Amino acid sequence: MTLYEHDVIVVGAGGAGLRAAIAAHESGADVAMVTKLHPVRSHTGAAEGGINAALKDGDDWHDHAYDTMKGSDYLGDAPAVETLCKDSPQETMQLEHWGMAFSREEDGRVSQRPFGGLSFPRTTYAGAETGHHLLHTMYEQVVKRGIQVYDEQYVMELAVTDEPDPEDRTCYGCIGYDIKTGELNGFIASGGVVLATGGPGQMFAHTTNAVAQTGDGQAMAYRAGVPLQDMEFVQFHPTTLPSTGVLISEGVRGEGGILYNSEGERFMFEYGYANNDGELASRDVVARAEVTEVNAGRGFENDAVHLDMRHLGEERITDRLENIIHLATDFEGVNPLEEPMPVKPGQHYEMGGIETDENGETCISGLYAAGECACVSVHGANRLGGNALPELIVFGARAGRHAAGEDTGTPQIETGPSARIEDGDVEPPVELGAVESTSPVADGGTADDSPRSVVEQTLEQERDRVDRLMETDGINHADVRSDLQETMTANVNVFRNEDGLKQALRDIRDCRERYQEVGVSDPSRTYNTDLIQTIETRNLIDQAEVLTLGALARTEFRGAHWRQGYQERDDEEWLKHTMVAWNNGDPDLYYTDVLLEGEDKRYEPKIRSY
Amino acid sequence: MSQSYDRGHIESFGRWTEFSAGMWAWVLHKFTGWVLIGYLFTHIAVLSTAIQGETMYNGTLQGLESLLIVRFMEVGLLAVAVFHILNGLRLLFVDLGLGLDAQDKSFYASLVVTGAIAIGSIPTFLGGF
Amino acid sequence: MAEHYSSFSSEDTRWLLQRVTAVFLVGVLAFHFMLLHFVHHAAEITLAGTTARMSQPGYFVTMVLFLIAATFHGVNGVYNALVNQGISGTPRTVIKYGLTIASVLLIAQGIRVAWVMTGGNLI
Amino acid sequence: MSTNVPDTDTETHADTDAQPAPQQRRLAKKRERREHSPQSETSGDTDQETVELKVFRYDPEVEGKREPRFDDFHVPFTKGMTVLDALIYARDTFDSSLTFRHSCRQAICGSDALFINGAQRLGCQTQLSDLEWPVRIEPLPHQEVVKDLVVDMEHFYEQMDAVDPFFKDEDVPDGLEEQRQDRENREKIKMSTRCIWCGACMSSCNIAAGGNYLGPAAINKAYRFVMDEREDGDVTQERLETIEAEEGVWRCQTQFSCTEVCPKDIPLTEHIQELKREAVKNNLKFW
Repeated sequence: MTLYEHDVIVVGAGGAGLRAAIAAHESGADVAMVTKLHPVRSHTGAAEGGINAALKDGDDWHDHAYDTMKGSDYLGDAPAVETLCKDSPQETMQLEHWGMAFSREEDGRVSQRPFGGLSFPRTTYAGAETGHHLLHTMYEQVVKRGIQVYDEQYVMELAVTDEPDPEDRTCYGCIGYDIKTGELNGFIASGGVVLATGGPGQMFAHTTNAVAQTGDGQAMAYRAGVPLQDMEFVQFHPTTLPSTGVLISEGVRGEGGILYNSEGERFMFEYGYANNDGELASRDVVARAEVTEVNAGRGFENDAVHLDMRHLGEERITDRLENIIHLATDFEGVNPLEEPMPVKPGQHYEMGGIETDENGETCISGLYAAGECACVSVHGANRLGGNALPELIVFGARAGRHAAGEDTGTPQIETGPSARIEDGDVEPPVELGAVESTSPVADGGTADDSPRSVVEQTLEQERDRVDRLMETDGINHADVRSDLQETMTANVNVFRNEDGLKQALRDIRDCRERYQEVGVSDPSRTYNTDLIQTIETRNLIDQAEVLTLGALARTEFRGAHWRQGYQERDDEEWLKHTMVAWNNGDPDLYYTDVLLEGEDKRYEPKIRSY
Repeated sequence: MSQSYDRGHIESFGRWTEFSAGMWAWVLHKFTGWVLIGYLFTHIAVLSTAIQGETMYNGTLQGLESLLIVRFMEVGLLAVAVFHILNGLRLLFVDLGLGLDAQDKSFYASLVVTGAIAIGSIPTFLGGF
Repeated sequence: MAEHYSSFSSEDTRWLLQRVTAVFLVGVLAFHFMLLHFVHHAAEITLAGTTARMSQPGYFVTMVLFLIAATFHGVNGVYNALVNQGISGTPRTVIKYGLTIASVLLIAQGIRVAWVMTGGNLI
Repeated sequence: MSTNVPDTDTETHADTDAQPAPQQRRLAKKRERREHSPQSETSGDTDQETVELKVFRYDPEVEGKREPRFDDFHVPFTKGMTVLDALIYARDTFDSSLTFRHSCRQAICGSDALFINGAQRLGCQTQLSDLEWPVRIEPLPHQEVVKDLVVDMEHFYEQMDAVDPFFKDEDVPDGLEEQRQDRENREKIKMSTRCIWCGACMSSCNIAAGGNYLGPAAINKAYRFVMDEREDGDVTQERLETIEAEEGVWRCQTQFSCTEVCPKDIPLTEHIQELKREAVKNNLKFW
């Protein structure tokens, strides 16, 4: 056991974490990054599309903000959206100044391309591997600055004081489990802890997300008392490979790829899902059409439909979609030049997350969140392509600076229980939250509020938890996790109805109860992935419950959230953010206002149609 | 090139059979190189008999040449030298950045040409015996 | 950050020389082989013939350069091979000087032999 | 289901007697499950093809795994299945202590470079149908094994750090002004920027093995910056000095093993050769 002390601790080393660490370092703080992977293994590297930034003549951040608000189906908060759009150009150029290999125009300036839902071609990109370049460029800057990185160190829990009201609590650090040695370490942060742990895609059986995407930060913040916001809004991507979930870019359909069902019909037209746009309709529309076809018995093996691009000709395919050939061959064993690719919708992005303000701060002082794990909120009910990467760098930087003690302005978004406008009104079919008071994860923390003792006591508690998991002669977490993933995929997918969501809550409860009996079979303290995954599974259960509860309550169709029997967006009743607080093991559903009032105008909800 | 970690018998399991063309080329180039430098020293030593006079020189050379084994070794030497030259040319092209995509093919070609020249030279070397 | 790697500036010179000598050797070695195995059969070589050839200044100079190039190429190659095997520290220094001395001796002896072979007839 | 080397079994039993650790009991149960799993009855099961994996096992901490060994796993084969999929199946179904790094499953995080049937490949990128069966899976050669298929990457990361792997130009324009870069120049560095730090190249190189040679990945990283026209001459000069130092480019023996195993098809040997020529050109100027 070792105690490490730094001004700012950044948990997670993807795009948001790296940016936060650099920003805090530039503000003069002593920063350390703690990550369960090595930074370059982070899933930011898999992002393909690009970075939306109003950089060029003729473009304006106001237009970017308008597009984003519209795309969010008016569930984005205007102050957050405007911050994103205003800061993005500077942050994007910062990446260029750090040497990022953007694609270029003839005149040597960075290229921008059009993207769905944008009124101007403002997506700055580096080939079809923008995320990879962004991740590596920022890691390079971390190396340059000599920022301390504790890699392969799994953060298990936050060290937070235990006042009754989360808004009075303070976060003093976190507990890391050194994966290589099995040692538990305490990290004391005098300035703040920035969570940048990414999304919880692994709660679904079929996802484009990495195996490491278990939303650990969200679950930890949730149990420490920070509400999770708008978790029911999950983006499903319509074209992922069935056996692995690897993403087949929208570019295939953009170039003219066609979707067929097992009867050889071009169903996007023949069944009237999208008679104007066909395959190029928005992601949620295509995803729902595919599932409808499969459910009607017109699908292929593995619930897939076929995406055919052979008619484009080998020359054009190799020229513009070369990486698709590699992806389909390597990950599906299908040569797309010879046969159609099987595809199906897969979980892609979690719009919701840890409730924060524009500075990335949560209602617990000293606790920040940025990136996919956070919900500022800029994506609302649906994220536009190219808006995820700017979120990482804009809010990563702001959170880092604020945690390092810089003044980044007074936030307009209110966080924590005091932002509550109304209570949730939904009857879950089973009890939610902690199974028993002595659950392996205690929430809150400890009364003695010296940072060191808060961290030390949390460390003790986590040591007990590890010991218990190691000693329990129980079931394998993988069984629990796969049941959770199956029920989420079956019931909380692109189509949602009341019965299914209730069934999912029952199944989640069942998982929770069975989780009480999990044990780690691998007796080794060296690189025990069994243990890490067992802890991750607990995190997934907590988040799946929040997501499903929010989805059950929201009886409308907004953005990515589709509900049977409620086929309209209902601004009268539902123009509000879903919040779920852990509430010491007894989850509490409530709602907060959506801020539509921008700097100099109000974003009036309009029909979202493209 | 020492192993930093001993994986016991498992470490050496099948490694050599998994060498690729470029690695074999490297191994053979080193090997032929060692042979040639060895020959260079021997060669100068043999020629040094010239210092002791004509009889000694001619006697040594003809004495050696009358041994069948030496004639065969000469064929071997030719093969070794030809391979070293051909692969050396291949490496020079690689250094110039030419034909990198065909580096394995050029290695196989070196082997084939070496074999052909060596076989073709047998009559000359063994002739007049 | 590369401070722990000691700079060894002769390395690129040696690398280049190894290539230059290689090109030279390819030509001369082919000539040598053709002349002494195919034109004149090795078994028929006598000191008289050798002396006749060696007495031509062009041939003499070529053979001396041939010797120097071959020695450098070979000995440098051996040294590189040993370095790549991971030899370092004292053994490496010993080998370096050992090989240098061997080269010098070889070249000296070679030139001496070549001189004798001219039989004093070098024009 | 064939099982571990027999003596391991007896060892485990002896262990259980001496100290009835729950883990040991669970491991034993798992082994039993493995024996009785339907997959083991390959002969009776005609429509389900199974692939046999021979997986390297080692754990310095666990009795019976201290001596490296190979374990066999029989995994039901499905179309499109990759080596990583099979490993995950084996871990989740038969033995949860089977340890390997993996994350993105799409060849971008570089976690799962393994030694598969005698070649360095990414587990996620390798189709079982392209391999000879049984499939032998080992940790990357020439690196210390931490446990099972996990190797210590420290040395690799150190080598990467040794080339100053970051953009060094301090003279950047202000604000929203970008540094111009020709399309051609961007194209020139494109392949070199694709490196995912998987370490396959380093493991395949017998010069890098055990020594201090910078290795293909680090030199490629240097190439990425040397060739980038946005960095100015002084910086390029410094970089060339680093890569032509003793453990730099001159150690490359052009064996092409790195180029052959690179999962991102980076022409590593070509890049190293180009840097050699750059270095020579650079020094010729001062002659």
